[in-house]
Amino acid sequence: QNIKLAVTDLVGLEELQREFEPFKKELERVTGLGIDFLPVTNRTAALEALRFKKVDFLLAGPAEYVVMQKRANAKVVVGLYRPNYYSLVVVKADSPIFLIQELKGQRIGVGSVGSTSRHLGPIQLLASAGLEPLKDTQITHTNLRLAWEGLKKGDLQAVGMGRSDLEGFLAQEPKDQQNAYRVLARSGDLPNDLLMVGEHVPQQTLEQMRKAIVDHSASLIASIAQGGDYVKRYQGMRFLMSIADKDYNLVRTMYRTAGYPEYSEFIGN
Amino acid sequence: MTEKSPVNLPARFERPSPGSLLAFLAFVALLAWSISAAGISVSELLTGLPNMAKIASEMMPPATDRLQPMMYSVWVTFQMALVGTVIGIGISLPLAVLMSRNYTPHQVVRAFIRSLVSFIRTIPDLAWALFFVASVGLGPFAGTLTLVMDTIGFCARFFAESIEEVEEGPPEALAAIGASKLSVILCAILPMSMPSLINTGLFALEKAVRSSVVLGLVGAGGIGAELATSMELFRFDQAATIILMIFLLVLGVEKVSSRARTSLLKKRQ
Amino acid sequence: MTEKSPVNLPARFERPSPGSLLAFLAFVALLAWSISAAGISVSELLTGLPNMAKIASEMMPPATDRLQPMMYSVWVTFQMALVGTVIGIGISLPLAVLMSRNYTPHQVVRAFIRSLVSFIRTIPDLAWALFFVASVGLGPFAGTLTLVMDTIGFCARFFAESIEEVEEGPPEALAAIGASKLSVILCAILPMSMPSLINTGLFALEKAVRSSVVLGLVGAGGIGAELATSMELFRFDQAATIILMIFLLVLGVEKVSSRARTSLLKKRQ
Amino acid sequence: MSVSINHPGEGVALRVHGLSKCFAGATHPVWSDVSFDIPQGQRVAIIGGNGAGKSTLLRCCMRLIEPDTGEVYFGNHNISGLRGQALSRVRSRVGFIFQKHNLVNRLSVLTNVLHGGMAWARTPRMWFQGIAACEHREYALHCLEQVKLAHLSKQLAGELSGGQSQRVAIARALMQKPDMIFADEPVASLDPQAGEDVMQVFSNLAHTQSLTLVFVTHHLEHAVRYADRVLGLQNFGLSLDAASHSLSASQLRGMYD
Amino acid sequence: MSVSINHPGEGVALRVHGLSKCFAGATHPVWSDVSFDIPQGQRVAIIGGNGAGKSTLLRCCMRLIEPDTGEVYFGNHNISGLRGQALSRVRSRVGFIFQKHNLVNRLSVLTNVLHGGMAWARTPRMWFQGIAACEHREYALHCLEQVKLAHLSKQLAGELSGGQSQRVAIARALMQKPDMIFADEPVASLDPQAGEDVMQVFSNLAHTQSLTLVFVTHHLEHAVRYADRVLGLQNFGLSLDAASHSLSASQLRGMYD
Ligand SMILES: Nc1ncnc2c1ncn2[C@@H]1O[C@H](COP(=O)(O)OP(=O)(O)OP(=O)(O)O)[C@@H](O)[C@H]1O
Ligand SMILES: Nc1ncnc2c1ncn2[C@@H]1O[C@H](COP(=O)(O)OP(=O)(O)OP(=O)(O)O)[C@@H](O)[C@H]1O
Ligand SMILES: [Mg+2]
Ligand SMILES: [Mg+2]
Repeated sequence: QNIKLAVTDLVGLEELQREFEPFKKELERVTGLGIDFLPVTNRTAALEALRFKKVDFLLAGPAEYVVMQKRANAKVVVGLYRPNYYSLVVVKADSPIFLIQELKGQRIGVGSVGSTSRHLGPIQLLASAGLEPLKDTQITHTNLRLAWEGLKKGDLQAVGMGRSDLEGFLAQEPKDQQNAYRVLARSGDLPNDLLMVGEHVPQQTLEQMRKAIVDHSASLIASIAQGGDYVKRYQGMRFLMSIADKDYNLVRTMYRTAGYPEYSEFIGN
Repeated sequence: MTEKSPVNLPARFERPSPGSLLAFLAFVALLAWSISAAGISVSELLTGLPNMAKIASEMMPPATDRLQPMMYSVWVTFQMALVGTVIGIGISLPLAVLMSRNYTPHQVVRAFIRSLVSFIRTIPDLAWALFFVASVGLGPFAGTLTLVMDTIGFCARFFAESIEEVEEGPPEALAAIGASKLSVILCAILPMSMPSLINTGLFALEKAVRSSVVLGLVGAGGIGAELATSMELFRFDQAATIILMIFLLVLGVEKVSSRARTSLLKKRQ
Repeated sequence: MTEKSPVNLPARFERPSPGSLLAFLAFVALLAWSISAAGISVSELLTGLPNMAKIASEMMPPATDRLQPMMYSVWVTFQMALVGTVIGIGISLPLAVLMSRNYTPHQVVRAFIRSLVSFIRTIPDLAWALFFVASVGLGPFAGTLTLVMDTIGFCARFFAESIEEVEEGPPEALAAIGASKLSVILCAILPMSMPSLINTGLFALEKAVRSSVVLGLVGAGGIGAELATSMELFRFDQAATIILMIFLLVLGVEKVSSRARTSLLKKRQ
Repeated sequence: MSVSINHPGEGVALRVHGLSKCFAGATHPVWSDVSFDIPQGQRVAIIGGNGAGKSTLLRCCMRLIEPDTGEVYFGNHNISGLRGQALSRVRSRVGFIFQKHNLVNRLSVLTNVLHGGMAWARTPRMWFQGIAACEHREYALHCLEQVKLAHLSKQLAGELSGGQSQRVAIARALMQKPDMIFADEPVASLDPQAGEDVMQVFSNLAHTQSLTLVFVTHHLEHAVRYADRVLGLQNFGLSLDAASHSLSASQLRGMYD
Repeated sequence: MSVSINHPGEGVALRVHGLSKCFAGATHPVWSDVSFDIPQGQRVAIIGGNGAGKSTLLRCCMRLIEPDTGEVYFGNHNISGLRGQALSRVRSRVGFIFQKHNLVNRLSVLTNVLHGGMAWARTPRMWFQGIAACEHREYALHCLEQVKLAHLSKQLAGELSGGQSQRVAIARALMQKPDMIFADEPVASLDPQAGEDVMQVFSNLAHTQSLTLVFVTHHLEHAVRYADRVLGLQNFGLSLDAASHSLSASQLRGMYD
């Protein structure tokens, strides 16, 4: 009997969506379980699958975890920490805006709704600077690449994104343009990605999985990084054992700030 | 004419050429292989029906809390879809003539335009959106242009098909009169293929409304973005409302246009 | 027959009824309003062309680093698309007959099936994916089912249109013979609308290949997920490769099928 | 009017009573209040100017077009009240040869003829000659032979000449083994010899199998020679109903002035 | 063969030389090596059995179907070598009445007739009667009057009876003000009176305007009465070419045995 492991919406881990074979092999080897590895490009589908017990494990981001807690009782197996996982608000270098408060009344591009580093993080940055993002600014949800073009053309005054996104954009700009953008604000590191397990999975399987990951974390991470060019992205990654639900209260706060209070109830309150 | 020799019954089937027999067998084998690869299981589908019902029940009753903004979005979407479709149809008609088997000025032109239209279709919406955002910036114009491309990819091909399927007698008669190609197209091909052209055009309009997600991507608002957000946040009741609204819009357009069509087609020139 | 009275020229145009005149004016007004709302500006488009070229240059040369896995994905996608389309067409044909103006058993049946098919079309892919994920889990089967629904929404409608457009003489002749409706459909309608049916079916196959993003939604892999990921990683050179591959596949299918079609249509029964 | 009054007696193959038809949007009716009885085995020619409504009359009798008023009886069956299977059964007894032939162009000649067999064998094997029973295929070929077209049985119907496709339409009607034939200008596109042959075939069937024949024609000689009775349509109604032996072709020419 | 040899002399309206045609997949040619000259103003009847290739011959002359070999001259123009505008110009001088009429069903009768005017006025105003010049509309109506159909000018062509649509096709050809008319069984669906009228109109044009008339017919009386010369197609070739005064209808019947 194979276990089903789905992966979704890991910003910065997109490679894993298509080059998962080494990781899957490694995970099978260390856990001794057969694994059906299912990369899913949409988190809604992945979460519904977990809720309807069609998937056993789900590797997802913090925003997914919060939603999943609300919709079904998923447990955490391990967390996945990546250094330099934070949100930015970027403006053009020649922009007159130097304080985040100056974004009041401006048009700001962010990623699709519910993305931790591209939507929730940047919104929270605005909020912590004292703005009311939904009232004081015009938030435009879009594909970030489009937002980037919009920033260049001046349609948008600022764009919220993750750290790795900015690196990706800059790498594609011509040399003389790479210093044409300025980080207006950056957040602290965001909560961790994590591996969730559906409530229907026997405790024993869960333990088996958790133990295997703990014991072989180095080789598993190495296997993710086997994508050649992308090795660098995954440097410094590690698995974390002690994940508490309250670590994600930050994300719940972000949901509230972003205007989705339904996902902001703190567990245990 | 009047061969009196006893005539035999024709063969029941013409013996297929070895080539076509081989091609046929290859197709059947491919299909069988594909079906087995698709993991089709009717029993699984049947046992899963209750889950489907559960999701459907989550859509009931459709949410009414955001009715007004949604209605506005639908309206905006319809307007942009209308413009995109009208422009797209205008461009498609000459392309269709150029790429139709019987009215192309030259086979090379035909092959080129056909491939071009196929190519336009193959390029995904997001890529078109990117092109247009880079050139005209975020906003309704970029969205409309994307819809125009969508419409061309679809309409040019189906218009060409309609043109090819017109019964050849009447156009032949006009050619025998010495009418120019343009006259033949306008006086015979166009009236004769009119019902089919109108149907295709209406479908294109419907398609544009449905694919309005791209309008959201380029920051032009529209109902597609609303729908995507509802789904992302598991507000299936809101999603249901939006789907119903689009459905009603589509039905309404069909009603109005089927009336317009009957009165238009009856018109005696 | 032989009225010798001097006959006058008919009016150039029939006076339109006040209702239809009003409807026409309303349409023109709506269109004008929509066009102004769409913010169309040709000059902007022209000045933006260099930017477009720049984006296009980002796609050149297409990346070859992932050629092999991409080719595999294309193949898998094609297989699933084929299965989905074949099943979808099989279901569409009877639906099309039931919803066609002239062969429906009853106007109520027609209205119902028509609405049903419109509704199937209106429900977005993601919603179908959710339904099927909930019932059959993540994987190719859910993806295939989604493609089946897509195909039904498209084919049933266009098949019905083809059926309605068949010249009425030959079916009338079979009806006069006393043939059953089924016989009329199979012996007259089907052969006469065959070219159009084949064209629609091929387009549905192409559409399924192109819309293979949904396969990614449900974790069935395929080229759509590759494309989405490439875009997500802002690797437009990879995206270009994928688009080209899909394009070649589509061209190939068209070539093969246009051959098959000519030989099929010539066949003498 | 009660059915018992209109109900035709023994031996009446077709009764038309008070039939009227006006196309939507037309100022005049095509014709109105047309009534006649045709005994079994009679050969009737319908004549009239272009647009007098001959084709419309035949169609209305079969309810391929709905007449506005009036009733049509085939034997004892009032066709106006019938639907579905029952309507099909009545229609299947009547071979209808259309003015525009109405063949299925993309199928072979033999298949087109075979379709006539659906009148008496409701089997899917009548759909295509490739799957039909041997005796049915042979009978279809026999019908083709009667119109001298057996050598073209493999050709596509869409690739025939005008006269050839009319002959196929005739063969299809023969294939029905009908009790009655409605023929709308059946020899208009035929060469003179073929025209005579076809009219002869019809007449023979009328004599030997007491087939009832109703044919529209513009050949007045044919009307006089091959019909027992001539009906004339003119001025929006039935203006002539006479035995053909009382008429001559030149007399009939008066109809058209 | 060099062009100078085939080039027709003064007064030859149509020269057909060595024409052959075999349809793809057919075992026999339709006909081969057909040659004849038609002087201007001559009225020529083409007769032959169904499938003898009469319609195909007319089509090949106009290059609506490409013949396999041979040449066709209209006056001095070798139509085989022409393309585009030049081909159109030659075709525009010939009115072609098709066996299947080939009207545009969804347009009105008057518009269909008006289309014939594209032969001499290449203006977009010929496309629809609603936008045509007044004198052109009046001329179209005049052509309709010649076939006694002026009262139906508003009707849709698709709603005509068989004979009516044939008349519209004839009116369309008249609208062309042609030098030559190719008529493929122009009176097959017409009632006797209308048939005579139409043949009379053609004959008058031949006399008064020295119109060259080539018509296919199965009415042997017409062939004898309205033609100066009769061509017969049989056995895959031209088997008869004689002046009509030397022939009688009953003699011609021999062609079909
Ligand atoms: N669908 C239609 N809509 C309106 N009018 C029609 C329609 N069909 C036929 N008509 C008209 O009805 C009249 C009778 O047509 P019908 O075809 O019955 O004539 P017909 O006697 O068969 O003539 P013909 O000898 O030319 O075949 C004609 O004037 C024709 O224009
Ligand atoms: N498209 C085609 N493909 C193959 N054969 C054809 C095609 N068109 C016509 N034919 C054949 O060519 C022959 C001549 O046809 P054509 O239409 O010229 O005859 P016709 O002399 O006009 O006969 P009719 O008097 O019946 O009109 C016929 O045997 C016909 O079957
Ligand atoms: Mg008629
Ligand atoms: Mg012919």
